[in-house]
Amino acid sequence: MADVIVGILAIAGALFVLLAGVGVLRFPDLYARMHAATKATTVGIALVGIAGAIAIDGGTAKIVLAVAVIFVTAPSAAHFIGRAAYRAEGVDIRLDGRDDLGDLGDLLADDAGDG
Amino acid sequence: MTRLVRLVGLTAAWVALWSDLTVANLLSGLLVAVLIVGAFDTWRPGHVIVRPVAVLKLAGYFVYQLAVASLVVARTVLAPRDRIRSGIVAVPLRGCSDAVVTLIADAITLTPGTLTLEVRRTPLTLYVHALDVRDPAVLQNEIRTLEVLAVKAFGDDDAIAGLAVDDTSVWWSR
Amino acid sequence: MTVLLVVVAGALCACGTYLVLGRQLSRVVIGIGLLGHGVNVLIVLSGGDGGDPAFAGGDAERFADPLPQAFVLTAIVITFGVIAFLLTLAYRSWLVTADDEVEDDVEDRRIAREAQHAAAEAQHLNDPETEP
Amino acid sequence: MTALIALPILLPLFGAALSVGLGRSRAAQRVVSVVTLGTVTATSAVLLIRVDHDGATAVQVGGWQPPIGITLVADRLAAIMLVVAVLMLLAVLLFAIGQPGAERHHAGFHPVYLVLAAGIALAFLTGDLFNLFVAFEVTLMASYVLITLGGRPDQIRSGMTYVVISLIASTLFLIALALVYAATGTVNLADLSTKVADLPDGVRSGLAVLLIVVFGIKAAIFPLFFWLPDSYPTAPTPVTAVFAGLLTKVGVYAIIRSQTLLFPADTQPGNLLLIVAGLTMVVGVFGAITQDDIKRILSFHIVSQIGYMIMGLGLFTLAGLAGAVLYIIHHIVVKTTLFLVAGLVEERAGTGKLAKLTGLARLEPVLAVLFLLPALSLAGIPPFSGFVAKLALVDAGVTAHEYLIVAVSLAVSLLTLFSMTKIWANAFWGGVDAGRPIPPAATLGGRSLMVGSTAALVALSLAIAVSAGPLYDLSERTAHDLIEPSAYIDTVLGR
Amino acid sequence: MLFVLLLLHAVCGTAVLVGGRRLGRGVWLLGALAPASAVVWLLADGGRVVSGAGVANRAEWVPELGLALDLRADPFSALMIVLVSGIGVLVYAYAWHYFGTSGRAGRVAGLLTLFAGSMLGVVLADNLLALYVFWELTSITSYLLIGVDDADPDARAAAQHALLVTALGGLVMLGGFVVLGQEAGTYQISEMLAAPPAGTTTAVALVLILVGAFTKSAQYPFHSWLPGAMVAPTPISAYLHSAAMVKAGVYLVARLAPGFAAVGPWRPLVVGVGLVTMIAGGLRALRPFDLKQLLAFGTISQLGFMTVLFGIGRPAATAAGCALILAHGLFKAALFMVVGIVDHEAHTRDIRRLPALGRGWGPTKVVAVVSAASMAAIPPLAGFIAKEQAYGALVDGSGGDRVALAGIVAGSVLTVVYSVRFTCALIRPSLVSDDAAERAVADHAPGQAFVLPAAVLAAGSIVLGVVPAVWSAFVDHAADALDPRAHAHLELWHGVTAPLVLSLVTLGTGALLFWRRRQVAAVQAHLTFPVTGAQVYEGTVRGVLELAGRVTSLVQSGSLPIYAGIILSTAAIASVAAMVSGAWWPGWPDLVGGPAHIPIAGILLGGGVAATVARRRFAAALLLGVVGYGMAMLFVVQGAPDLALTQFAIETLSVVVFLLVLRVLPDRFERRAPAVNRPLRLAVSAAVGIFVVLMAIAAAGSRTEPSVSREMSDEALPEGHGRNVVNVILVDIRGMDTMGEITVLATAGIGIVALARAGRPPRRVASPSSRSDAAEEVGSE
Amino acid sequence: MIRRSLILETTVRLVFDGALVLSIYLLFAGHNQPGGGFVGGLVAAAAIALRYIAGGPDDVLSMLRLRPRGFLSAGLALATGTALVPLAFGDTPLDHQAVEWHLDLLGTVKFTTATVFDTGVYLIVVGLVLMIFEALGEDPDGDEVTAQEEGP
Amino acid sequence: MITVATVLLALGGACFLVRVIAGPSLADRIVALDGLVVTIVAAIVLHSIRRDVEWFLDVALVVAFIGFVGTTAGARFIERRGG
Ligand code: NA
Ligand code: NA
Repeated sequence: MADVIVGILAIAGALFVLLAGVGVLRFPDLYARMHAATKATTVGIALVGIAGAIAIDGGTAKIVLAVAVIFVTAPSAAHFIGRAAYRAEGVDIRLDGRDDLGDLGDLLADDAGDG
Repeated sequence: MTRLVRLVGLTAAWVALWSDLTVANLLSGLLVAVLIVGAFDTWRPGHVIVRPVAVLKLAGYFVYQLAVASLVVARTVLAPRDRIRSGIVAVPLRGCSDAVVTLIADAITLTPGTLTLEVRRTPLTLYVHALDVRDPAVLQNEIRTLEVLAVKAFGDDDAIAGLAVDDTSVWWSR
Repeated sequence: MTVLLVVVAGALCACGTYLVLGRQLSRVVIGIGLLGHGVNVLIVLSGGDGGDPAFAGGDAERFADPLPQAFVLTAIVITFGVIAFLLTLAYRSWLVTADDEVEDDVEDRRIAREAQHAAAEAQHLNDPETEP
Repeated sequence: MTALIALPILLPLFGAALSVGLGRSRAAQRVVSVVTLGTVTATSAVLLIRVDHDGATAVQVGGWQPPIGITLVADRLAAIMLVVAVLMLLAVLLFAIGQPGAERHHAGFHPVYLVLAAGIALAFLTGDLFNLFVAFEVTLMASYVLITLGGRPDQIRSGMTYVVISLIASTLFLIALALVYAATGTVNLADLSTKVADLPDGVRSGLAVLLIVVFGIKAAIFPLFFWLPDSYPTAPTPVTAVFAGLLTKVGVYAIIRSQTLLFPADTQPGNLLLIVAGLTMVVGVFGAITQDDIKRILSFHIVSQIGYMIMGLGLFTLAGLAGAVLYIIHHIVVKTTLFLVAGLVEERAGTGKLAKLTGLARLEPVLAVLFLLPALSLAGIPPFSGFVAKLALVDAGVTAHEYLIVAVSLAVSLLTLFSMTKIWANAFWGGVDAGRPIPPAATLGGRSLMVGSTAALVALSLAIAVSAGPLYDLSERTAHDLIEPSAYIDTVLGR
Repeated sequence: MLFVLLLLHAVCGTAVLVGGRRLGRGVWLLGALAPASAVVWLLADGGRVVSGAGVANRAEWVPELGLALDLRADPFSALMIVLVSGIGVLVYAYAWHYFGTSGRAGRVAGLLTLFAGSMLGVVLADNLLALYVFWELTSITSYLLIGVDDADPDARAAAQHALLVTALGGLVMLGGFVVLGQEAGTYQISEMLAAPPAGTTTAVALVLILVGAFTKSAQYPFHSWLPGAMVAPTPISAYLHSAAMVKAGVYLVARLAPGFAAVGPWRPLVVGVGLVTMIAGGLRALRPFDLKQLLAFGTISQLGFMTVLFGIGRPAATAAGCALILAHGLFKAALFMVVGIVDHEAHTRDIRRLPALGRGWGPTKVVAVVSAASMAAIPPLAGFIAKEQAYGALVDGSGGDRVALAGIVAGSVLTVVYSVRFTCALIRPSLVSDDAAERAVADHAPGQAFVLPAAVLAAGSIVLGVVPAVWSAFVDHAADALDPRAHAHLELWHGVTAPLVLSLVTLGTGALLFWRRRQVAAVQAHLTFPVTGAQVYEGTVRGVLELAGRVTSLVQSGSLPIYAGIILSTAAIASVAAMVSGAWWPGWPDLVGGPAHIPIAGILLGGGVAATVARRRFAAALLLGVVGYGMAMLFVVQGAPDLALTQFAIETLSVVVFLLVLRVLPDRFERRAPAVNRPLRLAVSAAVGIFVVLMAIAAAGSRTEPSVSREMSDEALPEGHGRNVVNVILVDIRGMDTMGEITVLATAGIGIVALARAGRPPRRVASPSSRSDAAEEVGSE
Repeated sequence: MIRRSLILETTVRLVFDGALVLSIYLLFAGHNQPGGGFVGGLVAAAAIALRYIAGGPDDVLSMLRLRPRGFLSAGLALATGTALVPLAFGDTPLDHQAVEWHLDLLGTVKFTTATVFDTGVYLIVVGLVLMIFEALGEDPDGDEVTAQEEGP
Repeated sequence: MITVATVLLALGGACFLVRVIAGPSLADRIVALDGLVVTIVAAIVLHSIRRDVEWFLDVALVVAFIGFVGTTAGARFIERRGG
């Protein structure tokens, strides 16, 4: 029984990773790819992690830690890439709606570092 | 409080890494934690206060959002359609610590269709990329909900008090 | 050792060689990196086919050979140090010459040019024997 | 004995650790370096005496029995190389301290120099093929740092050449290691000695040639040496001197060790080595006589003379190997000395270009003597050490009826003399150029130390000539060990 | 004692060199001390030597190589010592005046003494290798002496010319010595001559040795350095290039001939070369207007004469050679001294510009006439005695000897001609010079003391000629020492014999030729050989330099990619070629190890190829990182968690370091002309790939024994106290590797800081929270 | 000039502490489990790299009590010291000793000198990476420092 | 079932790999590499499940952390130097 649960979770997780991969491959611009990559992989690793935590004796804690690390870091990383790409030249970014950040101009430069 | 949270967290991580809850591991973990906290006392993201019940609420909301996000992504990947209007929206927050802002921003990134691109400190504003910006109010509500849950879970008293202030007009007027 | 992995090792070495034969140091560094990877595949393969991680208490019969692993570890770390140094060299080269190209040796080129002309003339070797 | 073998490696490393920490105080760094290398010199000398008397000794590092653990082995060859090397390192260190240059301006000089010493010592003493690779890497990394110390554009350029070529050599070494381990399952040299013999002969020759190439790059043999004259001359003088004297000889040592121990006479490609030796001599000396810069001339001579050492190995007779060993001893000292002299010339005249030098013999008679003696020795002129070493090789060649290589070695000897007289006639002879500014006195502060250490090396090379008899006997005993490696193998494997 | 003499030369010479200017004229006293001591020793102890008992000293140097400093003084050595040390002392006396307080006096005196010591060594050595040692020392000291006026480019070139030619010969000779020594089983000359080897190898060795002798004694075709060496100050020429050094080759021929003259090529070679030299040198001596050049060619000619006498290996000829070598030393040194005096006082030695030598030149002229007459073998002078002996030795010989005799007579005729020419140049220069211009009168004459040494030599020529008994026994013993069959009985008057007739014919023909000198010159103009020795030398040097230049520019391209390509293809091709020359192919291994290998291979190949073709630096770095991740995954499936951990961490850090550097470099790889063209690059790459694959399969397929690491797995816990075998290997079993590895890292750290920050101020941290030490410089100041 | 990010810096500070715990764990666990001084040091180095990426070189150098060179010196001294000490007792170099204590409360505590050696490795890896940042971390245009000086 | 999951994961990894190689912008490559890192973590967990060993979980943990370092470094670079 446990094997089956582990298998289903693993397949589901792997499926999400595959989805993310397909998204990254198919989506037309960077931000769209990021939407796919960040969310689906995080979910995918969570599911695989649960599977692993069940299946591997004595491995639960480490898997939890690993998944936690991804949960903490993945969105920050996505934010950081997105922000950098926004400024960088040569990145295909399609903003057909509004762009409040662009309206802001260089104002941010002054206090963005004010962490 | 912040320091205690750090110590406990690091000790817990140590014990988890050894995957063996023994006195020796606890003591050595505490030692390591004390050393690290003492050696690198450069924590700047502000006070961290943990309110367990509120944390659980936040977690529940977040997991729900994540699940939705996954389905949304799955749908978009499998049946791509032209996105109507994607764009970047400024979302003002009320005052809270760096840690909580980060939490909110990260959560936004993991929820459907949104991605935090930038934070402005004064006035505290998140710039969020959304796949669909036709109705910013929906976005605002989601983020407002998230903000409230997060501040209640980890914010200090001042931040919670600040939630009462409604300064919607500041950003919505645009 | 399997054909697939040996070919992978060979291919990585070939790719690395191709880059090493270039002129730009940053490319040469990539080449050195690829060569390093190819060689590491080779070393791992030199221990035979894989197996269980070698931890005392396990079935030693099924262990992957731990010695090549130690070799590879040493090789990886050394390669890291060297690559870091090489990159610094490229960095310095950029600072002082605004290029990371490995130029030809100036003196060699000069000697080669001179060899075109009469080499002996520069040597003051005229015999002082005077003809009456 | 254990300590005697371990200290030459560990003490410099420990000194390097201290030296890194003392980065702010050059005086303290100097004390550490001199004391360390002085101690190592003493222990190495004792080691040589004892090894010569009692035979090879092995230390099993960490107490692990071979072939599991790494074995350090001091046999005659290793001990000789070690003693000569640390003597050079010590002398050049003193020179460097006297010279206003790399040593004074870089906190990294002393630790890296000590690391170089440790690497060289490890290369000589290790009895393990993979550990030899590590020793090479230690030596190389230190040499990368030393050759680029200062970061001038020409140093960067030559540094790139040196580093990249060395990396290719390291890569090939690793490939060879992988192949050796794949074929035998061991990297202990003594253990390999017995296991390599059981390999199919094709595989064995392939490995033999590959190892010759790997070490040959380092040793700078034909056609693998072209990088050397492009890279050595730009480094600071003490660095070039040590490189010239020692680094190529580490490669030669490795070739001798691997060929005698792993691929003995019946499989070693003797004729190939003799051809390589001849080409190395000739092409190297041809390069030398076309150059116009003292250090470049000397750099090409390094190459040319590696050919003599390879010749001794290629003959693969007792006399040939003995000649090679004696030649190595002589060459290390003389070559190091000549580069120090070249440094003194540059120091004095501000250039090493022959076209711009003149009349140094009158300006600096001491310098002239310091050049002339080792230069004649380099050319194999009697009664200097180079003559005895050359004679030993010629004698061995004639005995082996390899007349062609003997003829080549004698002809190259003449061209070497030609090259030395070119330096002498252009730089030391000639009218004194009154227009040249005399270097300010401040830079001559440590001059006596520089000249003194150079003179000490000249004296050492004369001492080698005087005691050539006992040294040749020692070389012959060493050669005997190499031809009959069973004692080495038994010592390592504890049989 | 012999060692003491040699040592004394070394000490005195060195002392003079070191003392230099501070000693003033004392340099000549101190310098002469050594050769004078040799003379004194010979006088005091010489009886023993001359009587044939001999004095031998031996010192081992490298016994295993047969290299011993064996010295042995026999009567022939004694004769040579007379030349080397005796004339040496006179040369010092002469040089005292010649150089005065010149700045180079110290150098010349010191080097002369060192030379005298080396030359003494040559004639005393009883070991071929020891002889070679001293032989080369004379070459080196000669080099330094010829170049003593080093500001003069001609002097430098002449010095190098002399050195290269004699060193060439010396090296060839060394080869011959070694071969001969191995044939004979000894390098000891006396022992070898007692039982000389024969055969083809010996013949080859002898030819090699003779090349050395010919170069040293300026025999054709190696003679051209000697006229060039005349740029040296005259005392040096008088000593090295007439009395002493050039006799070294003759000496060697004399020593070896008794034992080896019968061996194959010896006699034709030596006699042929000697005759050619004698006649050609004599002819050349008829032409120069420079008196020193005249004497130089005369010397060459006389050296040829001596070579013939000693080399022909007839006892009587040997004895004649002994007489001639001494007589020649006397007259030739005197003649050189005379030229030096003329040059010194009249500031020219060109016949066409010589002033008339009037008042005060009498003694000089007498010396010149006597010595030249001795040279021309006019009775009753020493030269005549020697030549009579020579004619007498060959006149009864076989066909070959007759040819030699004819040649000698012809050469002697020429000797007469140039002797007369020389004499006339000093007494009636207009006779031998075309110009009719009025000659100035020399404004000052040499002092008595300046002429004295030459006068002593001239007196010697007279005394030995008039009273042959003075040296008859001496020469007899010397000849006997060379060849027990050889005996000399020197007499002024033998009666009317064939030799006397020949002597008269010689003198008469010589006088005739001098009388018809213009016709002779006209004939000679048509006889000139198309190339001179100097041109041969120059051409050889130029050719070698040109060849060297070509080879060097071919191999030394200066281009790193080419060097790398050569090295890599050598490694690949040579190893594989060596491998396939024997048994090697073990058969194909399995195709794939497991399903997990396929995606990993995909990552490695895809990433690798993509990194290779990437046009942007950052992309290439990132793709290299991808390959690294693939490697780590390979380590995971192969069962190497430690490796995987390290690989992941290192690969990421590598990418970070790449990024730090790439931010200053351009985004894209510029397209530039490659040093190695693309097909060649691909070929080398393919060769390396194939080499790796073939050798790996062969190596792995030939494994028969299990790896040593099995024991490591068993011992890790009990002995290494750890479960993680890899870690136990790293920190314990192979801790030495790890030690080296961290040393590499530490060194890299130091180097990176030193390199990146060279020439820049130390890093400072602006943040107020920083401590002072954090701001301190790290790798460079 | 570095454009700092509040979100990134906060995450980095959170992760940084954890990464240090992880690195020390890897160092000490390495003898019996995957890990060891190298990996431990590399993880610590990566944590430092993270701080550098988020906060620039000064953030890194200002948080350290020891100069980068100090890490190298200490690491090399520890490692070579471990190799040298056995010589004093007549053992071969690098002959590691293990001691075990049986304590009531803590159970069995095992310590081997191999850990000291591994600590040396750890320190050197950290030191190397710090030196890399010191050497290459500074913006070549030099305006990073300026930006910091004007900052808080 | 684990095999099926592994195959799916491999396919996902292949997608990321293609994007890393194809780009076109550096930002795209970094995003894809980030995805590849997560894929690798998942793959290691699946491998551990299949072999039923815990030794590789440390690897997974380290990769999870270290991937973050690489991604942020890349992002910092493109911010300065363009995508
Ligand atoms: Na200095
Ligand atoms: Na010059």
